[in-house]
Amino acid sequence: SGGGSYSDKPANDKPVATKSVQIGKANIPVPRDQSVIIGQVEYTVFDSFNTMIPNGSPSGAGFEICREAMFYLSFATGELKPWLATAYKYNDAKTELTIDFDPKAKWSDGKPLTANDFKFTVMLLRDRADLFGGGGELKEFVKEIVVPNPQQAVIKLTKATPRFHYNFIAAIAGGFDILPEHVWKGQDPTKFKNNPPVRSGPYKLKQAIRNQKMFVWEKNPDYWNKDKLEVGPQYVVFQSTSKQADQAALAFERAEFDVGSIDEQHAKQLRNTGYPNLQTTQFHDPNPRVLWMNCDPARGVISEPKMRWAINYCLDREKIGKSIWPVEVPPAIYPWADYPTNEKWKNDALADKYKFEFNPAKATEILDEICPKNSAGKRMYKGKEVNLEIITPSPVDGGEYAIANVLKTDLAKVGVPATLRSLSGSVHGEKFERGEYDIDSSWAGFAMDPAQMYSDWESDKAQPIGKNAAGKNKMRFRNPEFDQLSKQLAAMDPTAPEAKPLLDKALEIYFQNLPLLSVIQTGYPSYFNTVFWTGWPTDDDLYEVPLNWWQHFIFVLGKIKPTGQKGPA
Amino acid sequence: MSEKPAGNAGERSPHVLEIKGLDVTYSTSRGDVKAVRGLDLAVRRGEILGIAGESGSGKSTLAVALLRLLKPPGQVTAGSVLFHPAGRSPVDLLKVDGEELRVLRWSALSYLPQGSMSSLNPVMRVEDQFKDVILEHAPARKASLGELIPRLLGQVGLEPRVARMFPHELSGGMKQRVLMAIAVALEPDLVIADEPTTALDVTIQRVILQSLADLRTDFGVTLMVISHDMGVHAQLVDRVAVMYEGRLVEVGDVRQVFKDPQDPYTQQLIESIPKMGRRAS
Amino acid sequence: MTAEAPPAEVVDKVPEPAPPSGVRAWMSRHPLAAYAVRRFGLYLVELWGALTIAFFFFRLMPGDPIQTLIQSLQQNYIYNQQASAEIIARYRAEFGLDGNIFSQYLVYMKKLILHGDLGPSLISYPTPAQDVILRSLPWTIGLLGISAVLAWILGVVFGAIAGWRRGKLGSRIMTNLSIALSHVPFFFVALILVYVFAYTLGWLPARSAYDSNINPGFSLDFIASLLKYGLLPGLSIVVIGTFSWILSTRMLMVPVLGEDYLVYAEAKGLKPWRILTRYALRNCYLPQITAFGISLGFIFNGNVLVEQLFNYPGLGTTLVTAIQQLDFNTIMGVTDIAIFSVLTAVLLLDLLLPLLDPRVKYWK
Amino acid sequence: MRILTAVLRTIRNSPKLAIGLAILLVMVLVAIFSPLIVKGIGGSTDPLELAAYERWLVPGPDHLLGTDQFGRDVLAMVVSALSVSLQIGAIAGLISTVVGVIVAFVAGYKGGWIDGVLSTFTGILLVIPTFPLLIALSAYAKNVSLFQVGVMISIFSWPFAAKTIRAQVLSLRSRPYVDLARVSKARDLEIIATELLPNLLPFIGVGFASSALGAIFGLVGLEVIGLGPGGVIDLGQIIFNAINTGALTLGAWPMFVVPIVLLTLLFAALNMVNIGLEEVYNPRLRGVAGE
Amino acid sequence: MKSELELRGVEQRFHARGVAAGHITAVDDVSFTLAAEPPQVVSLVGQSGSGKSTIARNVLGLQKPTAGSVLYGGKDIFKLSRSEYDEYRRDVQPVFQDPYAIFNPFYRVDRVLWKAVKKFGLTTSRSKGLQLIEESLRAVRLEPENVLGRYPHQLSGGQRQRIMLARVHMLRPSFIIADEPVSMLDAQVRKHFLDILLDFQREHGMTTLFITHDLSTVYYLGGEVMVITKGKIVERGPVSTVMHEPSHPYTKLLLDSIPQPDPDNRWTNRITVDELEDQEADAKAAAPAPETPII
Ligand SMILES: Nc1ncnc2c1ncn2[C@@H]1O[C@H](COP(=O)(O)OP(=O)(O)OP(=O)(O)O)[C@@H](O)[C@H]1O
Ligand SMILES: Nc1ncnc2c1ncn2[C@@H]1O[C@H](COP(=O)(O)OP(=O)(O)OP(=O)(O)O)[C@@H](O)[C@H]1O
Ligand SMILES: [Mg+2]
Ligand SMILES: [Mg+2]
Repeated sequence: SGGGSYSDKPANDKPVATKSVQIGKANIPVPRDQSVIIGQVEYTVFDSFNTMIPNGSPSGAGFEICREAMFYLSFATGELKPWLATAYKYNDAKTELTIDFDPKAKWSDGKPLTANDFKFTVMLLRDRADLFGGGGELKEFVKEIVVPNPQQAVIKLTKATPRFHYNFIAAIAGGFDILPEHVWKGQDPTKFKNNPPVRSGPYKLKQAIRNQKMFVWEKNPDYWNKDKLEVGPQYVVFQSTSKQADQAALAFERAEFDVGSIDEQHAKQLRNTGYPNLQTTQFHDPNPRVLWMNCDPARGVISEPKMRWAINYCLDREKIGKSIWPVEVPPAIYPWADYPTNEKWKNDALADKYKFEFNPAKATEILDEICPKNSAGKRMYKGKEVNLEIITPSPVDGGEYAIANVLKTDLAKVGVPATLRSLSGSVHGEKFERGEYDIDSSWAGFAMDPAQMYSDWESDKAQPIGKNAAGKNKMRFRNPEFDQLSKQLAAMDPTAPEAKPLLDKALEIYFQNLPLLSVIQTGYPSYFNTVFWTGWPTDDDLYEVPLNWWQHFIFVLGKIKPTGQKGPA
Repeated sequence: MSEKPAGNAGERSPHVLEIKGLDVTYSTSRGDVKAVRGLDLAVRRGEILGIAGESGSGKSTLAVALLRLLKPPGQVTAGSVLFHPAGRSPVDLLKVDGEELRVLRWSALSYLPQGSMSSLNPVMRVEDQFKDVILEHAPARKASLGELIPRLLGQVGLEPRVARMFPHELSGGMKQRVLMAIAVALEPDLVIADEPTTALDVTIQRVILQSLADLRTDFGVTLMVISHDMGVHAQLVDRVAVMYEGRLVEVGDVRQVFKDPQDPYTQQLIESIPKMGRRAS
Repeated sequence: MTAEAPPAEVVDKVPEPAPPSGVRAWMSRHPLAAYAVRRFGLYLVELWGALTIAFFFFRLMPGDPIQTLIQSLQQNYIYNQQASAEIIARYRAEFGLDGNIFSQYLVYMKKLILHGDLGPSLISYPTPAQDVILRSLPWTIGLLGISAVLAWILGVVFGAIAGWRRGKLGSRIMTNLSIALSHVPFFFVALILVYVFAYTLGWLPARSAYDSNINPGFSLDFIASLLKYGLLPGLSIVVIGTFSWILSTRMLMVPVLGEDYLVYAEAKGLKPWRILTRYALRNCYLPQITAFGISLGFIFNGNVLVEQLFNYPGLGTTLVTAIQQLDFNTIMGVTDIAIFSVLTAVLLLDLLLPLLDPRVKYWK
Repeated sequence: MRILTAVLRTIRNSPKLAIGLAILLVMVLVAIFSPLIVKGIGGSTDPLELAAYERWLVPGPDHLLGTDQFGRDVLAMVVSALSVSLQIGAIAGLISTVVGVIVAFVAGYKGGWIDGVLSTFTGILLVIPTFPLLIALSAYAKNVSLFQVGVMISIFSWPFAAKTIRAQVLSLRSRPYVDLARVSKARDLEIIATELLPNLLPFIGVGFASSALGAIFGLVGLEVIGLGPGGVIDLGQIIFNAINTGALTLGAWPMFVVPIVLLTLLFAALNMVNIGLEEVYNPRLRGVAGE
Repeated sequence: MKSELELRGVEQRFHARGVAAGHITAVDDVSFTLAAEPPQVVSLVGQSGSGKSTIARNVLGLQKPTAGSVLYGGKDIFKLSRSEYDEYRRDVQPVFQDPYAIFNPFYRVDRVLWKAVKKFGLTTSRSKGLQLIEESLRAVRLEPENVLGRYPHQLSGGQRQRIMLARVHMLRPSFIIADEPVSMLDAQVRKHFLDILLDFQREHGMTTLFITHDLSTVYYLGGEVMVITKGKIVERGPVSTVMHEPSHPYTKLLLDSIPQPDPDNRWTNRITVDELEDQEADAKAAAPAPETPII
């Protein structure tokens, strides 16, 4: 059909000539050849780096390269890198966690970073549930913290847990942010802006320019950990990209950005027209896209596991991965990302036994059994017409909306009508938390191990429809056997060999019941421009998570090298 | 038609205006309406000529055609209108155009519209409406404007303060007199007045008619007064032209027309005038 | 007529009415002042009404901004915890969302009127919404205000000409062009302009408000940079704005052309330009002034998108950001400011109009 | 029959009106038959289904306007979007015109305190900037139906109609022909319907057209920042997709140009009808009609 | 049994800001009676703004007086029962002042006539109706084919006014309230029209309240006359008495202002009307502002 796609190679199949890059003048206040420019989202806050109040430190503005984690877990390599902390250790009863800190560590203002700062931060958050990041697990588990010496903190826990250290590992974006006690002490944590921020990372804030929607970070000359990390660029500029994809893509093409600021379609076009400086690196989001299925009997047919299987058979994962998601991504079977670190949770035999396939015929078969059509051709369940309510927080035509839309179309073909609603923010949140939906097309929550995730699905956390689930068991899944397994796993190191059979059992119950349907692995490719900098992570050499809004990005900045290209006058 | 010169000595033609075979047609969706047909008329210099005729007989059409203000769908389909401005060469009013026509206007040929609310620009002071026409055609008089305007206003019986007023602050009669003053500001050869008193009260009508007569005396202008009111003609004009269905049926001295109408239509017209038994006072 | 009426009868003269007293007397002695007072009273009523409607409109909408906030933060992976009841309570109070809606209303209005305080913004917490708005207002006034005024002037002048020279080829082209283009969305023109001047020719920048190498200040460089960066967005507003003003001016102009005073002016032999400006235009541009006052409010409407497209740091961008994050205080603040400025503009125009047009009687 | 000839005559008198109506008619026909057209385009597949075809196909014999980022046929999208846009315009235009006309007539004809209250209320609604409210509304209720969007938009657009029409009613109600109708035993409603309404048709037409345009444009505006109603494709959404996906630099011009041209045509057509009506019904303009 | 129209102490005030009193009194304590038997012509003369049209509107029930009452058959016309109201409407019909605005520009002129036919049930058949209309048109010297099917703006003022006369001719009410019906007509048509009115009086027994500022018309009509100025009736009586021996100075001034259609009898003296001008200007100032509403 037709003449192919807009982004295709020229039709005559000759190898495309390499294009020369026309370098544009980036709108930045620092020398171009010493700067990495990163295209990012729209920023609104430029003067607050207090992450405990709303919108302090907008995500993606580069604060991640200013602060550091205690441990870095790289999902790209599976490596756990001690950083501010050098080691953690539980006592045998798992009621005490001891963390050692690097004696070299110091803040950007020269003061040493010690276990006291850590204690200060943990205690602040433990006691102030009205702060973001406050309360929660810290409140639940921390009894007290003892600092025997400045390089060691001993956390006394209120109850045994093998997972409390998860809180201090930077695995995905976000993570625990140790505050310098000498800066924060005596400040009102709900008002203090901490501008410019004092942290320990390799970069310091040079300038935040509101009218240019730009943050300029400058290399910290006194960085404490130069032995392990020597970052290349003198400056890193985070800037909001244009809302117009045209303009954004053009800016990338002209090397006005080194990272981001382009979408897959334009990238494809650049590739196919011989643009020499585009480096695309695939990396999957920690959350596969999923469909949450409401298991509460009050919702009718959706509470039947068979119904959920019928829906599963109507889900064309191949098509969604190939034609709906902006980049081609593999289907997801397990409700976690396909990271190497997650390999150990899989069980292919089970996956084979409960095979996910697109099979409308099978779906019809099941449907005819549980909700046969009446004389008017409508499917009836317990005397009521079947009609599914699908909601999604994604905007219309956003990825998750489109996924739901595909499902909706295919469901219609097997006689299951559905309404699809894109709801924003709190409206979605409320409906979702209160269980007022049949299917919710969004993403799975992140967990370091399946047991952590399963603990949220326990029956006692299932609220009746209409009552806020407070983030737990939003699908109202109830299974006593599963609860049993989850409770056992909670007290166990998930990597221990005795945990594996329990995990498999739980996984089988998950497969049988499908309280959520994983759809696809979420591909967010990173786009790098090699005009000014080389050495970016690639698919072949994925030495680090390539996402610039993760804290791991400092390691990328430690790897890249200038090409020597000078910016335009 | 009598050809006795009535204008000032020394003018080349005794006539200010010679209309020959004028045809004006309105084309409507229901066919053409001939509003003026084959009209021949000469206006003598210095006279007051009345145009009488029943409603719809084409009086206004004649006026706008002469003034070249005819707008589509009206159209002059035949004829010529020879105009003899004092001190200038005669022109065919139907042929001039653009700048030539513009220059001719007011300084030679001016117009006294019906004294309706709407002929004065509502957002300009009276004096400005004098000024713009005077400065347009006689910029030399700029210096004397200060006394010229009050004098003109005085001529029509208005106080100088009227100059500072806006049209909506004036009564109908005052407006009409302002229009009269503007009409003669440049001492034109010919003033065409279309129903100058129709919209006014009798009392004011009388004052306006008096002032119109004064205009001729004071400025020596030639006046063409259109009215359907035979009383107006009787009181004001020297000669009357009677129109009927677009045609001129009779032209003559006002006394002759009233006392001894020739045309049967004119006879009918005169007869139908309501007569009062006597004059009050 | 009754038979018993005498043949002629002179009716007695009526006694003079008693001189009026009190407020009414004062009003009739100072009609302009009385009008101003009345008009100002109406202004206050309208201001109050509009602000109230806007308030209830936003407050009665479904959904909970605090929940929204927390959700959006969670989506950004910043917090892996659920919002605690403490957080919710705390921000509910801070954003004036506690208590019943009428007490919320009273608190809101009190703060607004007494302190000009719109409450904290959410997009830029804890900066008060009024500061967030005031920060972006100058850009909007600078870019959109100037373009809107320019469009108005051009539109009225060309519209008048188009009406005046009805039927002439040039004016027909102009009219038809306006008919076709007056409603083309701004952003379409914006995109075309960007495509041509920024992408293809590369003459002008397509985003941001000035060169970040130059420090904002009162320097020649900075102003030059402002102009350079403002040209494309400004132009896109001017182009379309002009067309729609042309169209409406022409619509006003055409009936005026049928007025007797225009025929009279023509008979006076005035120069066409003078008739156009002093007679025709002067009688039809006044509604356009009022319309302009009202249209100011629409700067907040359509032109929002232009700022969006050009990443201009103005009110429109702020508004859209605020809306995307459901920052009520800021959205309401922008709405309030729009209401306030439009009403004030219209009030001033109304007070000025009698001076501009003698026909407008201020006591009407 | 007499009405028909009157309409025909009116159209004959104004080429603008005729052209405008013709364009509108074509569009309305396309809209009415859009399901059939869409079906015709797709054959056995639904051309509007996600991933119906490959993504981003260039225009060609199979896809006259190519396909979009989800592999939908752009021509089919445009056709059904036109129908949606027209619907929203018609709904909002109708509602706001009807409400506006009723308010205007009540206020203008009754006068007194009723007029005072209604006019003040109208004036208040008039100055509330609608765009933020609309955006806020749609941010919350993104999946409202087309009709609801129409209602939403008309909430804020009827005051415009009401205001202009009220001014006209005020000037018309004291016309002698109204008095004549009254002494001819016509009731208030009859006078409004037969004496005032026809003379207000151009104004009502203008009111309708501008509300309709306002609604269509408002929706496009919402779409352009990604806040349109769900479940339907309107022209604005196609434009939004084009902007959002950078179709211009991809070379996918139909996604961009076609809806804009259609919108422009629609606006132009409505405008021409307005101006045409104005010319035909305003006797003053008839007298000096020079075009 | 034919009824009487009676005005009893009618007063009409209009709000007017900008005048000292806050209002103007357009009609001030006016009383008179129009009897249907015997049919008569009563003229009301006065200058512009003296309140003539306002009285007409009061009588026609278009404007409720602020004080006093208009009685039809002894009953207040604003308090009539349904059937009485119908009768009143049928019996009291106007001919208005302004022939331009009396037609709805939207419709052909025929409509006014057809409406009368239909609303008052003159006939039910279309052909009869047309016949009636044509007859009435001819009676006012209009060729039906020249006016029927035309739009108002295609007719001259005189033609339009005559159509209104045809309407009254068709309806034949007991009372005609004619508000300056002839001011736009030329002498011939005017005379004819006045003759028709007199015919109506004689043949159809119609009583006319004839409002005019033109005394020659009044003279021609004969009957009774009332002179009004500033809303007050200052003089009333049989035409011949008032015309020959005017007692009020205003009446005298009016009489003196009529242009006599006799070139040999031109005015010799001059009159000045400054005081009138002032009056009129005052009235103007008090009138509502022209339609330039403040938005
Ligand atoms: N715009 C027009 N379109 C069509 N016919 C017209 C137009 N204007 C005037 N007429 C016709 O031309 C004829 C002459 O009209 P005109 O206005 O010149 O008469 P008039 O003598 O001034 O009458 P009146 O005393 O009523 O003003 C009439 O039959 C009228 O119907
Ligand atoms: N609706 C109204 N509101 C306010 N004032 C009015 C109104 N109608 C009439 N008037 C005033 O009442 C006075 C009498 O007006 P009216 O129309 O009755 O006079 P008229 O004698 O008919 O004058 P004309 O001969 O000009 O028709 C005038 O001063 C007029 O301005
Ligand atoms: Mg005439
Ligand atoms: Mg009157």
